Amino acid sequence: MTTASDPYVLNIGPQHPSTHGVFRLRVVMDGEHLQDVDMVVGYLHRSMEKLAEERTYAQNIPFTDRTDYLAAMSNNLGYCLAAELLAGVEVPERASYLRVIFAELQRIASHSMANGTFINDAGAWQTPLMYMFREREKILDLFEMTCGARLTTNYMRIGGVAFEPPPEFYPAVDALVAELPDRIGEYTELLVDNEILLARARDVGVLSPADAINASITGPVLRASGVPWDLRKAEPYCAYDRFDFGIPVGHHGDCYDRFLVRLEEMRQSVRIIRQALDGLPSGAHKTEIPLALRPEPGEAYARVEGPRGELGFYVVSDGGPAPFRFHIRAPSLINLSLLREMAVGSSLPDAIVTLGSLDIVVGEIDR
Amino acid sequence: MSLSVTLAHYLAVSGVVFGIGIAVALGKRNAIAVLMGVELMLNAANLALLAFSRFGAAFEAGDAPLAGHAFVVFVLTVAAAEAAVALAMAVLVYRHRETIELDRINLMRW
Amino acid sequence: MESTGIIIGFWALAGLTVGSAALVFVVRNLLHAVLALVLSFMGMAGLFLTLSADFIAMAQVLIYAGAISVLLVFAVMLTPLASRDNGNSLFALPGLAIGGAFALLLMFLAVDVDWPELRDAALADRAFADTIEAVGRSLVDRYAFAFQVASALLLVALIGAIALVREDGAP
Amino acid sequence: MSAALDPIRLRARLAPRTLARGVIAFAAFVALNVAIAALVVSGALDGEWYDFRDLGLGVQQLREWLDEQTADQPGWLTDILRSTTWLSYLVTALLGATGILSFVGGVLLVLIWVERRLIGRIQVRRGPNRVGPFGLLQPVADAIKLIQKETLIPVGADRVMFFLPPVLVFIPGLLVWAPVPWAPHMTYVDTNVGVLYLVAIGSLATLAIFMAGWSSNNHYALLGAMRTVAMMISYEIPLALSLLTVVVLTGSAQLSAIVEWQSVHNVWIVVLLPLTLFTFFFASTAELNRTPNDIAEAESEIVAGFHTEYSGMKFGLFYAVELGNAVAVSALTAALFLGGWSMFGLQEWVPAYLLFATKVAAVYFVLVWLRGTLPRFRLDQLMAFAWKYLIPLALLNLGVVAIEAALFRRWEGEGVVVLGGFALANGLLTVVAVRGWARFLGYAPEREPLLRPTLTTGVGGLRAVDRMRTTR
Repeated sequence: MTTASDPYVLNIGPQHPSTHGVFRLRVVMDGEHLQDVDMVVGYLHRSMEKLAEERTYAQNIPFTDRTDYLAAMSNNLGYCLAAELLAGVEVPERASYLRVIFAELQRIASHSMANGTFINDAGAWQTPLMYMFREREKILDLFEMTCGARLTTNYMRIGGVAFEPPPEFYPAVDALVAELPDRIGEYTELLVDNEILLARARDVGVLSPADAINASITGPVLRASGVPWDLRKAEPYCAYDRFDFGIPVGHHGDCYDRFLVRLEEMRQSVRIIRQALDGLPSGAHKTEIPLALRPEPGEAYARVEGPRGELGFYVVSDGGPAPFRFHIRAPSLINLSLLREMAVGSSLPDAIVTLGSLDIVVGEIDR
Repeated sequence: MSLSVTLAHYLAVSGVVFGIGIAVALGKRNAIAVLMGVELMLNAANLALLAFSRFGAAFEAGDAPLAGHAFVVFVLTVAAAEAAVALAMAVLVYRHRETIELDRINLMRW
Repeated sequence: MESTGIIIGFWALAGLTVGSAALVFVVRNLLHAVLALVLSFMGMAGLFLTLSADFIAMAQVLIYAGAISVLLVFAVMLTPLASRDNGNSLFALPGLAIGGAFALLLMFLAVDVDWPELRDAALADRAFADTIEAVGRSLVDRYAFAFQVASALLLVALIGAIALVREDGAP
Repeated sequence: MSAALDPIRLRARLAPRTLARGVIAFAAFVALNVAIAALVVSGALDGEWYDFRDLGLGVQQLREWLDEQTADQPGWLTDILRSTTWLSYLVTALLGATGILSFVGGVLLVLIWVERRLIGRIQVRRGPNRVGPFGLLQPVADAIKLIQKETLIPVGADRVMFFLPPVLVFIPGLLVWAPVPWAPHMTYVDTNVGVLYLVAIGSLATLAIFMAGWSSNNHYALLGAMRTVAMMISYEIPLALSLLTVVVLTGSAQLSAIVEWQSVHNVWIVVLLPLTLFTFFFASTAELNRTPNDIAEAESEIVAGFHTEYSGMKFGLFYAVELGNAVAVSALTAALFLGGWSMFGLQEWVPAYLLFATKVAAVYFVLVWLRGTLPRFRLDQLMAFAWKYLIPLALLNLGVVAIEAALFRRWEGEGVVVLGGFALANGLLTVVAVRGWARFLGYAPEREPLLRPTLTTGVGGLRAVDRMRTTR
C-alpha cells in the first residue's frame, strides 16, 4: 500500500540559519526524507559582470572583492592574472611572492570559516566556529595592517601588489605561522575522530570521482572525492612551482573528507607561507603600468586555485580602456550544482551538512 | 447537611463519566473518538474500583488489603495494550480506505 | 472523609473530570477532544489521590496523560486525509440516551444503596501511607499469575501493533 | 579548555591595598567559620528551629506550633472547615510553594547569565558583560525586551492550542521540583512514589510541545514537534529504567530515602551504578533537548523547532522552561547519583542545602560544557541509540542490580566489602557491556581504520584516481 504521509514542500531560506546568505532550497520532503531539492539562487545578484564592462581594468579590482567576500585576495589575484595576461604585463618576483603569501593567508582564513560553519551546521553550538574565527581574525588583522581593509582587501594590482607590507607585518606573520600548526592541532583534537561528527558526516553526501569530474567540480570538494587536482600544482602560477607542498586527497568523497581535506590544506598553506617568507626576494613590489590600461584586442582566461576551487576570470578586450566582456567562473556555483544528486534520498540534517560541506558563498554564486 | 465525601459521591462521578464514555463511544463517527470513549469508560471503572478499595468494609480481606489497586494496575495494562492495538488498526484501516469514519467502514472486504 | 482539603479537592476534581469528559463529546475538533480527554484523565488522577492511591494516580498520569494521549495524537496525525472533526454518527442520539440512562442508573444505585462503607475513624485509619509497597507485594505474590499474563498481553499487543502498521518492504 | 581561555588570560595585578583588604576579608571569613564550628560542636543547634543546616526543622516546628494553637480554640472558622490542622497545612504549603517559586525564579534569572558567560568562556569570547555588574542584569533586560515584544499569531494557527502550550510546559517544569530533597527535612512533597512521580511529570510536557508544533501551522514547527515527541517517548524508557535501577538498589522510590541510603552507606550511587548514571544523563539530555541531543530545535536544520513561530514572552517561557528543566535534571542527578545533601559527614557542619546546591551547580556545569563542545546527532541515530543500545543495556543493568540488591539485603552486615565488590563488578560490567554490545551491533572503529586524506604532489584526472587506489 501507499505510504502513510504525503510529501510536502519546505522552503529552506532565503532566511534560514544554514543557507550561508540569501539562498533558497525548495525541498520536497516525505517526513524527514528529501524527495527533491530545488536550488533557487539570485537573491544577491548585483550584475557584476555587466558592470565591469563600464569600468577600466583597474577599477574592476574592487568588484572582485565583492564576489567571494570570504576570499577577496584570491579573487583579486585571479583577476589581476587575467588582466596581466591580456596586457602582457610582467610581474616582479617580490610581488609574486607577496601574492602567494596573501593568497595562502586568505585560504587559511576562508577554510577556517568553511570548517567552522560546517561544524556549526552539524550542530556544535558555535564553539569550533569561534575557535576558527580567532585565527581568521588574526589573519584579517594582518590584511588590515597591509592594505587597510579586512574583508574587501583590494590589495592586488595589475602588475603587482598595491603596497609593501609594513615592517610590523613580518614579526606578526611569523608569530602567526609559528602558532597556526598548534591551533590546527587543537581543532584536530576537538573535532577529528569525534564520534558524533563521524556519525554525522561520514558517508554523507558522497560524491564519486567520476561524477565530480563530469560536473566540473573543483577545489577541496573535488580533492575530497579522490581526484588529485590542484591548479597550484597542475598549472603553477605566481611562484607556486618553487614551493614544496602536498595536496591532500580524500578517499570517500563524503562530507567528513571535505572537512579533513580543508584542515590539511590549512597545514599545507602554513608550509607555503613559511617557505615564501623565507625566500622573499627583494625588489619592486609592482610594475608601473599606465593608469588607463588599453590592452590589444584579444581575450585571456586566467585561473587560480581559490579556497573554493578553480576561480577563473575570462576577459575580452576590444582595445578600449574597459573590458569588452568579463566573466567569472565561480567555483561555488559549479560545486553547488550537484547538491541535488547528493541530497535527494537522504534526510534533512544530512542535506544541511552536505550543503555546509560544499562551502558556498552566495556573493560568488549570484555575483 | 453533611459535607463529608462518601463512597456514593465517588460512585456517582464514576457513573457519570461512564455514561459520557458510552455516549462518546456510540455516538462518534471517528474511530479514534470511539477509542477515547472506551478509555473514559475504563477510567470510570478504575475510579469505582479504587473507591471501593478505599471505603469498602465488606471487601476488606486480611491478606489482600489493596486488591482494588492491583485490579486497577491490570486495567491500566489492558487499556494501554488496547489503545496500542486499536490505534494501529485505525492506521491500518486508514491506509486501505483513506478514512477512519466508522459509518463508511461498512464492507466486510475491500 | 471529612477533612476540608479532601472535600474541596473532591468537588473541584469531580467537576473537572466530568466537565472535560463532557467536552470530549461536545467539541468539534478531534485534537481539542484529545486535549479535553487528557484534562479528564488528569482530574481522574487527582480523584485517585484523594482516595490515597498515590501509586495508581502516578501510573494514571504516566500511562493515560503521558502515553495514550500521545498515541491518540499520533493516530490523528497519521491519518491526515481523514476528517479532523469530531462528528457524530447516526447513533449520536441513541448513544446519548443510552449513556444518560447508564449514568442515571449508576448514580441512582450509588446514592440509593446503603453501602457497607467505613466511616470516620475507621476510614482515617486506612489512609494508606505506603501503597506502592503493598501493591508491589500483592502483584508479585497473590496476583503473580495475573501479572505474568498481563505482561504477556502487553508483549503481544506490542508485537501486534508493530505487525499491523508495518509497511510492506520495511526492514 | 586551557587553550580556549588563553587569549583572555586573567592577569591579577594586586595593589597592596587590595591585598590588605583581601587578607582582612579572609580572616573575617575564617573567624566566622570557626564561630559556626564552635556553635555546631556545642550541640546548641541540634533539633532547634534556628538550625541553619536544615531549614526544614523550622518549618516542622512552626507546623507543630500552629497545630497546638488551632487545636484548643474552636472558633467559627474551624467549625466550618471541620478540621483543626488546616492552618498548618495551608501555611507550610504556602511556604514551600513560595520557596520553590522563588528558587526557580531566581535560578532562571541567574543561570541564563551563568550559561551564557560559561559558553562565552568556552568559545573564547566574553559573554554578556554590559548590563549591570558583570552583565548580571542581562537576563532581566532580555525579559523586559521579550515582554514588550508583540506576540505574533501565524495565519491559520489554531488559536487556543497556540496560546496554551507555553503555559502548559511551565507546569511540569515547576511540579518537578516538589520531591527534590534539599536537606534531611527540607522536601516539599516527600512522597514515597517520588521516582514514579518524576517519570509521570516528565511525560506531561510531550503533549504541550506537540500542541505548540501542530498549532503553529508551520512545517518547521511540526517537524520539531514530531522530533521532540518521538524522542521523548523513546528516551522515557531508558530514563525510567535507569531510575528503576536506583530504586531497586536502594529499596525505596522516595527521593529523600534514596539520599538517606547513600548517606548511611557513605557511598554515592554513581560509584555503584556508572552505567545507570550514563543512561540517565544521556536520556535526560534527550528529554531536555540539549546538545548533543538537541535535534528538536536544531537551529541549523529546523530553525527553532516547535517554538519557531512563538515570539515575545511566549518564546521566553519556552526558553525559561528549558533552562529550568536543565537545572531540575541537575538536581535529580545530584540527588539520585551524587549523594544529594550528604557529603560523608560534612553535612553536619555545612548547611546541607548548600552542599546540594553545589552538586547541582556542578552537574549543570557539565550540561553547559556539553552544549559548548559537542555537535549533534541525527534523529534516526538518536532513536537507534535509544532502542538498540540504551534500552538493552539498561535492562541488563537492571537485572544485574536486582541480583545485587538481593545479595546486599542478605549480607548487609559487611556493607563496605559488599558495596566495594558491587562497585568493581558494575564498573567491569559497564566497560564490558558498553564495548561488547557496541561491537555486537557492528561498531568497531579499530577494524576499519579511519582513512585520512593522503598527501600527493602529482596531479591528474580519473586515471590518477585509479593509480592512487591501486597503490593504497
